[in-house]
Amino acid sequence: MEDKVLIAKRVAQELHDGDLVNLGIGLPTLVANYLPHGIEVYFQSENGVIGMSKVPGKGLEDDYLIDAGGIFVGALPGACSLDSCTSFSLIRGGHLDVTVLGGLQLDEQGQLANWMIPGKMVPGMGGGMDLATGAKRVIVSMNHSAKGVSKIVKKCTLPITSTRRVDLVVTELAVIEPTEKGLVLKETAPGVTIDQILAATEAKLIIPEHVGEMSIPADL
Amino acid sequence: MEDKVLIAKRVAQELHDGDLVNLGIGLPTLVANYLPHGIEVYFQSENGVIGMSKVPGKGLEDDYLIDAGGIFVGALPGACSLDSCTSFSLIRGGHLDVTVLGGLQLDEQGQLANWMIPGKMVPGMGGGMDLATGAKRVIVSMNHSAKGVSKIVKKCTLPITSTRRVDLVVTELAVIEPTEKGLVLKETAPGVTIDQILAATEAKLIIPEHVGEMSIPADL
Amino acid sequence: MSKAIDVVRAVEMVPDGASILMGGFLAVGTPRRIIEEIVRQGKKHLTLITNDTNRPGIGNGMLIDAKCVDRLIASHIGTNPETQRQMIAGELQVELCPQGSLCERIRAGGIGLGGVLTPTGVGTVAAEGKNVTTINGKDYLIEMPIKADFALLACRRADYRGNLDYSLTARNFNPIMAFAGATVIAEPNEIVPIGVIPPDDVITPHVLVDYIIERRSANGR
Amino acid sequence: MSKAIDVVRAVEMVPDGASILMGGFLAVGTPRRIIEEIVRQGKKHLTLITNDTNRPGIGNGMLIDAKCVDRLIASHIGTNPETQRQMIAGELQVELCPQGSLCERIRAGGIGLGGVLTPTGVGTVAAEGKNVTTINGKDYLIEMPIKADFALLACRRADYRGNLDYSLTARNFNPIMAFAGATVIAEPNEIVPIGVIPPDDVITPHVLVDYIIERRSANGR
Repeated sequence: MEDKVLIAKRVAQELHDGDLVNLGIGLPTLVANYLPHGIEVYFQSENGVIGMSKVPGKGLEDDYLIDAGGIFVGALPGACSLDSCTSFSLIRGGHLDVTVLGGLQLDEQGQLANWMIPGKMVPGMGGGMDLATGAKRVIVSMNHSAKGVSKIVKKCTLPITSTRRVDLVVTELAVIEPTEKGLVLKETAPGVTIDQILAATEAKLIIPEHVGEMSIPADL
Repeated sequence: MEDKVLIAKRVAQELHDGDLVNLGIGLPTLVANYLPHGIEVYFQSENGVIGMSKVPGKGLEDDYLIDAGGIFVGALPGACSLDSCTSFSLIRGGHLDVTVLGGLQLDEQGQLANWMIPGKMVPGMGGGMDLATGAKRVIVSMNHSAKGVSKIVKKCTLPITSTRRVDLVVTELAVIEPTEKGLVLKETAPGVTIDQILAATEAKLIIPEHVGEMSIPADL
Repeated sequence: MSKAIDVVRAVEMVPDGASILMGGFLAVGTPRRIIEEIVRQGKKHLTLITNDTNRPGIGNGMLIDAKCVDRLIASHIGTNPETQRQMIAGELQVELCPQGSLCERIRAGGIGLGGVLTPTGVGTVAAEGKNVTTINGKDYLIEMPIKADFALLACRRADYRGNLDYSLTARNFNPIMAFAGATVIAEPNEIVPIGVIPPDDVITPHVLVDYIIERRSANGR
Repeated sequence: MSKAIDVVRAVEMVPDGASILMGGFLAVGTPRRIIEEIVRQGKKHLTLITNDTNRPGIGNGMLIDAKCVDRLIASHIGTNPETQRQMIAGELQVELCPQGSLCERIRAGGIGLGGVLTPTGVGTVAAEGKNVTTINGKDYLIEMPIKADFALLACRRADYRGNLDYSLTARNFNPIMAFAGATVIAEPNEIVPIGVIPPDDVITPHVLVDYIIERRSANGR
């Protein structure tokens, strides 16, 4: 299984029936493809819609319906339109059940850096700071390393997105839960050993007595 | 002419075509009956409608359309519904052209007291403080005196509604403009002398060289 | 899972001592069946946050009559002599708040702001006990956010999923309060299939609504 | 008096150096005819407050290409390399603001609040140079209100009087900005008779709208 597919499938297991969910641009977007059977979740795009779907067929695009990445999307029955202020009121007021964000770095305090590389990439934070600060549950989905360098670090060297501790991190190697005491290794990816994870991780990981293996339903 | 009719007719002369107007409960409500010919103004009721009118006939009341005094009203074509937050956003953001408020006292600083008499009447300020503070133009319409006691006073003894200086005061005796220098007598009511006004007023009035007489179009 | 709930069971969820945001302006846009059921179940010691208490015997005035409420935050109580009587007698604690500030405080509570910086009330008795801050030479009161255990709303229509719309002045505080209640219960005049309220006409998105009060028999059916 | 105005005359009202709030998210809900006319008239030294600058050649990206803008307040410029180039070259002053805070700042400007107390951005570079206040043990940034000389909006329909509605994600910043521009100009896709937009479906009330851009020929008529 491709790394990003594994990550998306594992993150999807975190969603529950009825959840309002916002998926960041890039890797997080894939999560929508692997929803567990029998649950209904509502996807928000922060530019103003709840109930986003794929465009059901070529030529059916609506000029006035895009996602936050600027891609044409569709909407399901029961969708609703929101102005930007109301959309962010949901995000900032704790009404968004889950946001899945990409990451550049995640540190031992559970703080995320995902929006800028000084002197190199200054795109602006868009809605990222609001999502990372306001969502009920923040899940980071990202590759464990970039060009051989661990993205799970002792302390973020890149500008952080929020001081808020994220709730879960899913990489192609591991599921990690940031806690008050530090980063706890919760699950290993199929075929990956704890030692391999430790070797690939700059941050200190707390290894509990039982570390499970990522479980992905076979039919997904 | 009845005092309150005179006051309402004179206040109505202050409205301009296209104005968004909020009329307080009681005497101010009468203003809607005497609009100058050829102008269209839009009446807001702060409980959530722009374009309020009278109910056009008995039996046509809508259970869900009342004014801020709880009276059934109608609406004109082009009306719009507002939630309370949006309605007060118009008021507080300076988008309301004119509010006409009743008064208990008005003092030399142009400050209005109109919402409570300690130990006697504590109804709550409702939207009064927002209107008196936020409207572009605040016009006070009230009787000059109550039980022989001037309501135009040196300094309000009742709790004020706002520190903001109101823009105009219309009574059955006079039109008075509060300014930085004090209360300026602008007009006398028909048949009323300046001396009569001075005798009926506790506050110091500035009498300019020319004081006009209230002019009400004959056909109103 | 259906959000429909019987009004009796809905009100059974509200414990004595709960804080309640209640929509409505002079009983228009007020959840009447919920109010009647709160009275019937004899709830006590409630904190009620609402614009006004209407008149005795009508709308949320019934909650005052039945002494369900220990603490009231409102902008206006002038239409209800019983509210004033209980306040003066010390039976009911009343906090009066300018109506626009009340809106903004509830909004702030519902969307996670730390407070509201408002010019309304500065220099008046409404400022007593509150902090004032000066920004660019102008004074603003810092008004505190309001949240509650429940938001009890009235609406025109709810679709099966809980999207809501409203009629004219019955909208009032309801959409704002939908953000600020930990549990949100809406009492619709009509329940309609998904799609009957088009996306652009939804005022309160379904994700804010936890329960919809079940239909009451109409049309003899 | 009709609010209809030709796009050329509308843009002639905008002086060089003006501040402009412009609706739109990645060119959806952006007033395209107004933008093209600003470029054609060669406006200079504008302050532009908008969510993003889209891509070169499209939407408000055209204003960046044509160097109409000296100062930009936005939440995201990652889609427009020309904006980034001008920023790095010192030709364009850019203030980046979290999108939700940008919404609230514009709202605060439009409705007379002194600022916004927001948790978003606390402890990040977005907090640099800003005051922090602590309320009930939690830190909040004090973000300043935003107003502008003009709000240039796009909408689905305007009725003769200026009531506006919007389509799906083309709504975005437009309704908020309608409160915060000293002069508000809306570019509708359609102009419709009064009453076509029912009271409960009006999103932007006509009293906020000063001008409506006149129809462009359609249907060959």
